[in-house]
Amino acid sequence: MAENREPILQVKNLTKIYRVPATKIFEKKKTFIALNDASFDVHYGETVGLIGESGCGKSTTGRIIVKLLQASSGEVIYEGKDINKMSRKEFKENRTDIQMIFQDPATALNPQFTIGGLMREALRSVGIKDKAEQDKKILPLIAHAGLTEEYLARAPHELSGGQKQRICILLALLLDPKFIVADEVVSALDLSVQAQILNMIRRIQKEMNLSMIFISHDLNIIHYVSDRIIVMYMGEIVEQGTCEEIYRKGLHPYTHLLLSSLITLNADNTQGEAKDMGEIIRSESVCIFAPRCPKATDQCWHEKPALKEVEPGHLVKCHFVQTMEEAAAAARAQAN
Amino acid sequence: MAKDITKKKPSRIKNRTLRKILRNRNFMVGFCLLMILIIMTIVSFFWTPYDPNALNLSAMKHRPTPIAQWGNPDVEVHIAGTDDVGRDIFSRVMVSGQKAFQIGLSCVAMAMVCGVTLALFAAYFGGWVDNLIMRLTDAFKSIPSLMFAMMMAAVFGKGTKTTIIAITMILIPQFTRMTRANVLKIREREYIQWTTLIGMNKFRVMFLHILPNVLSVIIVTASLAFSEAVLTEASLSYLGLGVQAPDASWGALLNASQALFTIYPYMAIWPGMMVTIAVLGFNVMGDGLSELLNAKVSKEA
Amino acid sequence: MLDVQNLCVSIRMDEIWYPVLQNVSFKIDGEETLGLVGESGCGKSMTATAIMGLLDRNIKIVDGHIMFDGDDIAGLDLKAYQKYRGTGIAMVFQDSMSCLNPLHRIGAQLEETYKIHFKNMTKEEIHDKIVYSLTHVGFVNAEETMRKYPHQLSGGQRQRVMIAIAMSANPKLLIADEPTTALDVTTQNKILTLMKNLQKEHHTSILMISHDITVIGQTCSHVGVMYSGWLVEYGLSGQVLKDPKHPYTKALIASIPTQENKNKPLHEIGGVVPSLRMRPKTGCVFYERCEERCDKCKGDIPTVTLPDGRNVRCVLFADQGVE
Amino acid sequence: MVKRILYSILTFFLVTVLIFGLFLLMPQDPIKMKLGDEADPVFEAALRYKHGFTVSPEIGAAEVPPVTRYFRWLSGLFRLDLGTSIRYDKSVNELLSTRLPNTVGLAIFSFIIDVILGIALGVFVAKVTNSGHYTFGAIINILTQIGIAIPVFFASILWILLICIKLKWLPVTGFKPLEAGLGPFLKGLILPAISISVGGISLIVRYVRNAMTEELASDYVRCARSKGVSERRILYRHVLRNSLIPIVTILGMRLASIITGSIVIEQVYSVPGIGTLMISGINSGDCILVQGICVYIATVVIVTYLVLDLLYMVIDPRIRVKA
Repeated sequence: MAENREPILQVKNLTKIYRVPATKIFEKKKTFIALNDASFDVHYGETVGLIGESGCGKSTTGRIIVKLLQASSGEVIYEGKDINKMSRKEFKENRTDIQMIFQDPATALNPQFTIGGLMREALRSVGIKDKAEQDKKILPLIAHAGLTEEYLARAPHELSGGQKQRICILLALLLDPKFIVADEVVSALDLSVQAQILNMIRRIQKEMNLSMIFISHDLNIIHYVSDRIIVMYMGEIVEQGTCEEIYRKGLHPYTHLLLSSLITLNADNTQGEAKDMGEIIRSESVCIFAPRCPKATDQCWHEKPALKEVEPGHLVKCHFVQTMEEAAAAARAQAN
Repeated sequence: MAKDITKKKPSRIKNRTLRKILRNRNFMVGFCLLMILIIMTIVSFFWTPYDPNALNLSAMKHRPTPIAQWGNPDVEVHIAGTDDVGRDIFSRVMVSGQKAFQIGLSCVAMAMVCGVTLALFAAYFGGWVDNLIMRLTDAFKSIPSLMFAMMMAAVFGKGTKTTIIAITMILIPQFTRMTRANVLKIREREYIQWTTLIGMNKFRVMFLHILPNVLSVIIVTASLAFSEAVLTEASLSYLGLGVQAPDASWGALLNASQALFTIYPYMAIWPGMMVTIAVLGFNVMGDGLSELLNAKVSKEA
Repeated sequence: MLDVQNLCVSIRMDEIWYPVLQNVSFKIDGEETLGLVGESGCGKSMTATAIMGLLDRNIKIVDGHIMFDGDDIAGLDLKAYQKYRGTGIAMVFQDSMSCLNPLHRIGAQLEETYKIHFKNMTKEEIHDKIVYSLTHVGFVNAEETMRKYPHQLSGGQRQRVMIAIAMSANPKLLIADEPTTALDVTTQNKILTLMKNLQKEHHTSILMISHDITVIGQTCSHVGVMYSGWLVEYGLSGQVLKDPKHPYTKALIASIPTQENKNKPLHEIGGVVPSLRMRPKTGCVFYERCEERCDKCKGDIPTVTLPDGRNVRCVLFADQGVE
Repeated sequence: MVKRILYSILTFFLVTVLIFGLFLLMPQDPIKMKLGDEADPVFEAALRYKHGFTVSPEIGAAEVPPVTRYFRWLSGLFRLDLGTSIRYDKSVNELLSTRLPNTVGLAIFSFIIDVILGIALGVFVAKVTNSGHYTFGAIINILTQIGIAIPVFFASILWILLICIKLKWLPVTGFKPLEAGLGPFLKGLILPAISISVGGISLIVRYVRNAMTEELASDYVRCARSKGVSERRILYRHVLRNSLIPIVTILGMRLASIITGSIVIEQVYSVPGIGTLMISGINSGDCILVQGICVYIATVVIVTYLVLDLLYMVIDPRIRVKA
């Protein structure tokens, strides 16, 4: 991986807060923090996996990056420029650089159009209005994906789920994006089709040198596609590192919990001991995972841990880990 | 047991859409009822048994001629009898169809255009435009439609024109509510979010990508609106506030029979039946359409 | 205890009957857990609803028997079925949100089962029972939970309530239709463990239905693999999942992404699942997508019992069967 | 909740603006319409002043600007003063008070018939269709469709022909005011009430049936069946309560149509109610009277919708939380 180059995308202190209507008559308006102070980088040609349970803010992150949602605060910096501060013209030029693939192919294709029609619509919106020119873009792509031209004349409802998802991927690729957000792209598909889609995504990513954020709740799939993994819990990033680091050397208790729930065919897993989900406490002075954490101590209830860099690129938000400096200091102390 | 249910003879009609339409009982019943009225109305433009407006003092209050006598050349045949000034009721009922369809069509067409445009405006701009439009439709909803039509009659005078304007105004909020609700629903779909991703022109999105998806709802609403238009027109004319004499309309005919129907029931029955058939036809066809197009339209929404 | 024999079910669409289940046979006894696995539309849920007698009106059992404790319950009407439901067979559904009555409190919904099945219980007894069973499925504060409405609970909690309801009348067979699909991974494990524990305690048989082959592998003693309405492979889960015989099972297991095959392309199964209308009427339903197909696949496909006791429906094993 | 009430108030204001604004567009002069062209100018000027059109009772006095008139009218509304009718030269309140009992009596009477017969029949129909009698359902379907389609005035004509002319059970013009005693009053309202109720009953039967059939197909009913709950219990304990929301909605909507229905029906049976008053107001161009009646009725409707929304909260715990 190109380590010395600037990251293609930098996410800095991203926060998203929703207002929740009050439940009682004279109650103060409540807020719901979907995403709290998330920061990470994505490098060129890299796949970053976002993993977490439902409601952890992984989809919100994806949607903010493609600008389907507006962040409450924080920056998304694409190729050195904040996408929220770009001029209208600049934004228009870069709009198609970041594309998204949605979860459910059944609702991601407009039923009123044929596949070809949708592709032409996409090209039209970036200014390619000539039919022959459109064909020049569409036909090679279709052939490349191993589909025939006759697909272009079909309506979405005539296709199976897997075929639809392939079309969705092609639609995203049609505009030559550099960055793709894939939001649970296989979770609505059957197992036998899932493999087709995963292979396809990996292939095109390699061939076109795309950068990607891959969002999923499935540990196996995330492991399979990602170079780096970000573990999220209740809107916060709790651990981030390479695949190897997370799966073999994961440090955060939540990562442990997730990994212990991983079921594989061959290994009979042992139960992770986690307390029942207590009330979620969002406070500047409490660790977000404390209510469920088996290791929670007084410190966790009174001080919010910061993201600590354990190894270069491996960050953990927990009181029980040491940063590199601390570890080095400790080592030195021991040596002395 | 296995044999008899799985071996049902498949239908001869190959086209699946057509077969689906023909199999839909609601749609077909409604369609047939309306066809009767439509044919009757079209014929009335060229031919009616008698001149619907000609007074015939020698044939006042004739009861309907029995069917057995219909072929008899010596008898002046009045299928539905004559009214108190000798006009042939059946001819008048036929001609009334013109009024009903004229009012229905123009009202529904105008209301559809205005209502859908308003809804798109509301959904497109959002914010206070949306709020204002929706509050206004709410306000309209709290004035019963017939009462509103009566108010219009009080202000602008009675007659066909006022009736058309009044009914149109009644129908507009219905189209607006129905369309807006569905546009908002469709807008959340991922294929519309996709258009944002590729930076598509917003007007194009609205008209080419969203509107076709709410069309089925609009069609069903139109069918139900038609029935309401016919009903309101009839009620208004019945109260003497709608179509005015000498024009014939089913409601007006009923109004004219008001004093006499206890003695000459046929004067009321024919026009009343026609209104019922028209309303029934549009309602039932609307139900059928909503089944066929898979569009749920509730009257209260 | 449950013995499904040659179950055939058809569905009516546009006045034509299409077979959805064909010759499905399996048995569950004692404390066994049978897992039915397959892709959407393969008929696994249909099997469950058929056993439960909850088929919609446009779906009919056309052939076969469902023997439960010696009685054939296939095609009984609603009234006659009531004898078996709750006490004999109970069911846990996938979507716990829509399966609990949104307007009734949790307590009332649990109470209902006791009222129906234990007519001579007093109010206090029922109350104690409910508290016991809620505590048993992991609620710390059962009294408070009873007063809540379904929408006030989380997905995992609702699923536990569903399990408590299903287990309240001590059924002999528990059917679980995708019980963990809607849940998070960390909750999923808890529910599966809970079911295992309850099974041991109450000596219940479980029929588990899932699209997730790993869940089945984790929880079930027997596995049935379904494809397009047929049971293509059926046997002990250790055997079937570790050493699959049918080409479909093989391909399915090979296509799971695991940590071992990270950098290799996954095994793909080409083509698509045939829709109900498109299913081949004769021969093997998997023919179009099969990598080991041959001409014989278009003829009659035998279901053979292999020496290790599993059943496979494939011509490749036609001559390896034992009686 | 608070928001909902504020919305209602806002709607009320919009309605008043709408109604008042509409009458500003009136081309004719209501005073001229009453007095004719050759009226005494002094008297005419006095009348104009009395009804608030001009600033002083002199001839040729300046007109009060519409906005001021609107606010005067509005403040009058809050003092429950609807102004003075031009035609009758009485306060609108007084006119209404003599007519109101008739219309309200009629409305309540037919509403009660609607609710009782509609819901009872609807539940019955749902129950019978649920047990598989489809022909019965189809017949009800046809009957109710016809019932909805028949205009109230035509329905009343048919009732008169049947009950008064054919069977001679009741006199044609049988209306008696309330002063004649409750018995004769109600007897006189029987025919008008059942005429209005034909459509209402049909509508409610359809809604109740549809709502209940929809609920019967829902997952929690399936789940209840799997618990072993009897069909009877499912119908009354689960389905009926859960389908109350659409039923309550339709009942509220009925109130609005009963009001319009009674406007028409009073004409048929010559009942001296609000409807007849309004028509005479329209015919004489009495804008103050018509405005008053319209605001009055609109307020009733707005309050009804508000009450409906509050009722939802009582029925559905989910809304209780949200609102």
